[in-house]
Amino acid sequence: MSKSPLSINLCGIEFKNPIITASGTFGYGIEYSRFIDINKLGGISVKGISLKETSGNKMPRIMETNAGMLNAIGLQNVGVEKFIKEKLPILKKYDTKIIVNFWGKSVEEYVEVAKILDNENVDMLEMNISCPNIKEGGIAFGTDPKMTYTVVYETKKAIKNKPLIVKLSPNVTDIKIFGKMAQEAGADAISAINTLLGMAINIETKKPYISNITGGLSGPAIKPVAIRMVYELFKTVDIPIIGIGGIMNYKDVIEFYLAGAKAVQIGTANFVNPEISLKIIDDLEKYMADKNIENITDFTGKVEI
Amino acid sequence: MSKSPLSINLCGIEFKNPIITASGTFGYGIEYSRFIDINKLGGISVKGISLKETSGNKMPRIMETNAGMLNAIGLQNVGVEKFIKEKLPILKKYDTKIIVNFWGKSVEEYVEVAKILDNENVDMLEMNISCPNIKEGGIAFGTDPKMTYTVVYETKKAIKNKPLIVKLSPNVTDIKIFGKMAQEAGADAISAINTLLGMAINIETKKPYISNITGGLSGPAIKPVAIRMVYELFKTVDIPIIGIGGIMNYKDVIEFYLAGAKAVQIGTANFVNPEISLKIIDDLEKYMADKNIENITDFTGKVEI
Amino acid sequence: MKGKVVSNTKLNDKYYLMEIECEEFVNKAKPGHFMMVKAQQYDYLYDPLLRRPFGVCDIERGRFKILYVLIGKGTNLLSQIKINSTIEFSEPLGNTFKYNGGKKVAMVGGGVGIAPLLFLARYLKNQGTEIDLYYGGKTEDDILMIDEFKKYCSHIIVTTENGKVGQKGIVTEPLQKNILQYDKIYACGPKKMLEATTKIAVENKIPIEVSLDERMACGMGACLGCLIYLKNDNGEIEQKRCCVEGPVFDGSKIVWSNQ
Amino acid sequence: MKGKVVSNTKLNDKYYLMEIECEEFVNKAKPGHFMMVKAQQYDYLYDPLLRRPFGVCDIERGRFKILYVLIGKGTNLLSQIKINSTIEFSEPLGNTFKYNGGKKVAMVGGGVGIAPLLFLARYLKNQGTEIDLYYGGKTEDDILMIDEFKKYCSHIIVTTENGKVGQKGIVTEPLQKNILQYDKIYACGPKKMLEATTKIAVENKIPIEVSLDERMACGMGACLGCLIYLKNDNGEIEQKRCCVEGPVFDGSKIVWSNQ
Ligand SMILES: Cc1cc2nc3c(=O)[nH]c(=O)nc-3n(C[C@H](O)[C@H](O)[C@H](O)COP(=O)(O)OP(=O)(O)OC[C@H]3O[C@@H](n4cnc5c(N)ncnc54)[C@H](O)[C@@H]3O)c2cc1C
Ligand SMILES: Cc1cc2nc3c(=O)[nH]c(=O)nc-3n(C[C@H](O)[C@H](O)[C@H](O)COP(=O)(O)OP(=O)(O)OC[C@H]3O[C@@H](n4cnc5c(N)ncnc54)[C@H](O)[C@@H]3O)c2cc1C
Ligand SMILES: Cc1cc2nc3c(=O)[nH]c(=O)nc-3n(C[C@H](O)[C@H](O)[C@H](O)COP(=O)(O)O)c2cc1C
Ligand SMILES: Cc1cc2nc3c(=O)[nH]c(=O)nc-3n(C[C@H](O)[C@H](O)[C@H](O)COP(=O)(O)O)c2cc1C
Ligand code: FES
Ligand code: FES
Repeated sequence: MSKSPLSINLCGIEFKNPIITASGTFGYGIEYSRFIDINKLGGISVKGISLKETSGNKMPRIMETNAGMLNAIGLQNVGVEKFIKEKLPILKKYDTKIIVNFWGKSVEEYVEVAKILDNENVDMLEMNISCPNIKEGGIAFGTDPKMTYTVVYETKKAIKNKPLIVKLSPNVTDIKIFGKMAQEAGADAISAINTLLGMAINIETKKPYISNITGGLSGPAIKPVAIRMVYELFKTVDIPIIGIGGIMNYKDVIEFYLAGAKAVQIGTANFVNPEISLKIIDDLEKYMADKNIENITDFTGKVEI
Repeated sequence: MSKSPLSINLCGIEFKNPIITASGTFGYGIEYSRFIDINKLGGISVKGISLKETSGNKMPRIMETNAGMLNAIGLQNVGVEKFIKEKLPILKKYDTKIIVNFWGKSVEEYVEVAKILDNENVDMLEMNISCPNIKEGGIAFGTDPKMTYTVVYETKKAIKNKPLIVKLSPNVTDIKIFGKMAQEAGADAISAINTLLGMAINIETKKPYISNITGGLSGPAIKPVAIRMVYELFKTVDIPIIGIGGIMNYKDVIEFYLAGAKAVQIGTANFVNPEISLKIIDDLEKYMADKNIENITDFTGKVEI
Repeated sequence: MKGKVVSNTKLNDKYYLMEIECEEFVNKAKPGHFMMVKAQQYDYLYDPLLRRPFGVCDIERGRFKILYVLIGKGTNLLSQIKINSTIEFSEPLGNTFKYNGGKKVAMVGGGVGIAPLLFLARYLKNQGTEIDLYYGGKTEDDILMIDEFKKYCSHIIVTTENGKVGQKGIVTEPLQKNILQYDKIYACGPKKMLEATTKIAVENKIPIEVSLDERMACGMGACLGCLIYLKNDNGEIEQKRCCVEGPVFDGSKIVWSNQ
Repeated sequence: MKGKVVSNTKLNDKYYLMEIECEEFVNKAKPGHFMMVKAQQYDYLYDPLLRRPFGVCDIERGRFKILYVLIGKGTNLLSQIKINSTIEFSEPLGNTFKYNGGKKVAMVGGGVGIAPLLFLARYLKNQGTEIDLYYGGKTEDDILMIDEFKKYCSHIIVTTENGKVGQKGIVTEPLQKNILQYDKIYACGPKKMLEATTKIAVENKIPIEVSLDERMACGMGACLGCLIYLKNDNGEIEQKRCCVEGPVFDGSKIVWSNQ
């Protein structure tokens, strides 16, 4: 058994382990390099990139809630050009897979960003159709099945080289429909979930804690919703699912696998402890060895009903 | 100023305070009478009643999650007849408002239960179109705008005496649509939110912690989602909104008021501390006095954007 | 209710014994009762959220004891509580073991299920009942408080699966042999053990009461989260709340397949 | 990083001073640095979830100090931490105050904003700089560690809004009078005070550095939750991360209306 129990193949890309840092919680990867050994990570999904540099929402943008947090960063990013010129070269020095999370305000913008990235030295593209924190685009694409189909279809058609992950919004009545749409439109994988739309009000100032009024809820609080959605998606689609939402430790990872995940992303947990993703990898290795499991994907979808 | 700052009028019914225990978390009121003084409560929303006695889902039915819990009780109840004969007479001895939460598997069942209760000595009816834990009815009515309209319309038409509260599901893409439908169909008030659909898996047994597979997520974890939805509803409807979701203390109550609530319900918190609703009432009284507020409804919808 | 933690002793890697001072609680507690304990010590923190149910292990001089085994968040947090802290808990909840005047009874305990039997033993001994204790564990770590039980029990038969203390095997084996000596059986422990014990009792027409565990949210009958299925005299299955109609049930009525 | 809590002293109803032993941290810390502290002591509990930012108040003999004021969950939980506990925190983060060789400087602190100035004072004094401290508070409770500052400062001018200690009023009033004596101003405190102090400094063409607070999730530049708006030399507004490019900024560049 020379292959590591944690190594996975996601849409043809070999990951040394299934632990990917979630978009928006790990910057461009570079920010954490002073604190942890990036080379140990399975992959990094970078902060959502758009065609043009975007300054995001007004401050304040974050607030802690019970076992979770709200954010309304508003997809601030350096734009695809600067990303390729300034961030990617540094990122590529690390031995980890690079997933570029991206978004647009129109189908055309999604297509254009994807086309540019398709020819760059990155491993996968992750289409964010689910950000609750921008007015145009974002979540609108992710909460209307037809728009989901169109934007995924057009983007997939436009790219040749990279597998396309579609990141779904949990703020929908029936996530299964969106999973199906994404698959039919050509998505190579699904990642789920993005944040739940939430709000918190400061009773002293009477103002929302987040200037954008509402923000995206993440962290352990939302894990049950995420597990349910990954489970529903696994029963619906054939393409691989990347589980996201409130993962804090290796047990949570296994829970996502049982629900149907083939890989996972760690988000808010990185803020709580920058070393958490590495710890999860170590703990999973031990768990696989203890339980004598050949590969972690043996758990995928193996919840017993 | 002889009127208490906490007294409210909800659809013509005078509540001595706006603290109502939420359906399913306070039994038929009687269960807690050994432990706390029921007479101090503004109101009690009883466990969801249906036409016939219902035995609910298989065990296990509950599990704790991070700052929340999942439940899939499956609306177990004694049926409307037994409720009226056995439970209501005891309940009516207390000086508190009785809200009867009810549900059906078809429009006809909703109508029939409502008609029966309309002639009983209860104060308000609360229609649960949002329970995620039963196969037929329940959430199906609450996640399809047309069905929401129909079931509310038919029920409202059939009753003459009691105000009708419609309890909305948070498991929808756009809660505003459902608020509008309920209002147009004749609802006198809205209560929001019911539980979020969630799931948790035991990684040792590989089985879901809840035999029903999925369950409803409640508790502090969901408060930001609830606040957001109450805020959205307040901007959309003119009828009063009863805020529910993760309230643990008087500050949470004020937060719901600022978002748009005219009354609130306390759910999971009753499990954490059976005296919590009384403590919240005391604390609110102090807060009103300290801040010299004439009536708590002065806060309704007063979030400053 | 509130009480002062007088001791919180690590017995071994799995078990702790906590002693809490609270006159009011002690005055109300009867063998079989449990209480809901707030593991989270700060009212402003919500993880863990719910209270945790524990049986009354014993009472003595204004204090009650909880014997607990480390499982997850709640019990781990309890194990961190410092002596002299104040802790919150409900009053004694649920029903109690019944004493029907039998002359000689067997108590069957498995693992942490031994907890409520100590209080029961003290009580039965006071009534002049003779008690034999059958006490099973996986390993020697599961065998606790033998000295306490010695005060009340005529015979103590210990079994462990690894055979390190007592007889090697499971506790129903010696019970089976002696069963006809007893007027009544009281049991608490893992479900499999309780089912097997009940089978022996029923086969020999000996009354049996068992104390059951279920996940609980409220502990006071409101949430309907803790059901136990009983077969009534007409053969119909009835739902009972473990927290109100239990935790002690007539073993012969329990529908084991549903538990 | 981890360290041992050597003391955690209640100074008054609002303020606590915690001393933590950690050679590694102390060796890296410079005046202006902050660190993210894990208030929740159990890895398996998620409320409070995020770490909390605090300035390095002082370092001495392998220990560093945090002066903190009780606000909410995190700080209340910190205040409960027992001596000799191990506590987790990040390494020293952010940028530092700059020392430009001035002969005489003013430090302006408000409330808990005094915290990072103590470390700075120690450092500047070592460089041979003369320091005047302007220290404002709402009440006498906000005036702390005067004895410590006395070691490094030539003059200490205290103001409180209620006038119970020092002069009655706000700290910018005495500063305004003496402003021309100083080569540089360092300030930390409530935003209104910082804005007013900056105005005085800029009007008198005196360089000013201020340390700012923003809510932080990561503290290491990844979440973009902690932005500060600066006006650059071309008059364009730039976004800077308080946790990486800050917390110390050239006061004259801060766009106060956006903070
Ligand atoms: C009537 C009654 C009496 C009990 N008496 C004792 C006793 O004397 N000593 C003792 O050690 N244990 C006893 N238990 C079991 C004890 O309640 C659980 O071990 C404890 O709740 C585990 O909590 P945790 O947070 O450590 O575990 P977690 O697994 O983190 O708990 C998660 C959730 O599951 C519930 N849960 C987990 N295990 C059990 C269980 N076995 N029974 C019921 N709920 C569970 C918890 O209450 C909580 O809601 C009793 C249970 C009941 C119902
Ligand atoms: C660089 C920096 C240095 C600081 N140095 C100190 C110091 O030396 N002493 C001190 O007492 N305080 C300091 N603060 C403020 C301190 O971080 C907050 O008081 C603390 O986070 C409050 O946490 P809480 O859980 O008690 O409050 P809660 O209100 O419960 O916190 C809720 C959330 O809001 C955030 N928050 C609340 N108040 C503030 C604030 N003023 N600034 C930033 N985030 C806040 C919390 O971090 C948390 O995420 C500093 C802040 C920053 C950014
Ligand atoms: C501060 C912050 C910024 C985020 N930015 C993005 C983003 O740019 N693109 C995206 O697809 N998701 C973004 N997310 C969502 C996360 O990638 C993840 O889906 C979500 O936080 C749930 O996972 P968690 O609970 O582990 O954090 C962001 C989340 C946070 C907390
Ligand atoms: C155990 C349990 C049972 C419930 N049963 C019902 C019910 O019968 N009818 C209903 O409308 N809501 C029911 N609910 C939902 C609550 O009334 C409430 O809407 C929800 O729990 C959110 O509030 P909370 O976070 O304060 O608990 C139930 C909730 C719980 C936890
Ligand atoms: S625990 Fe709630 S009814 Fe038994
Ligand atoms: S706190 Fe995350 S970028 Fe500054």
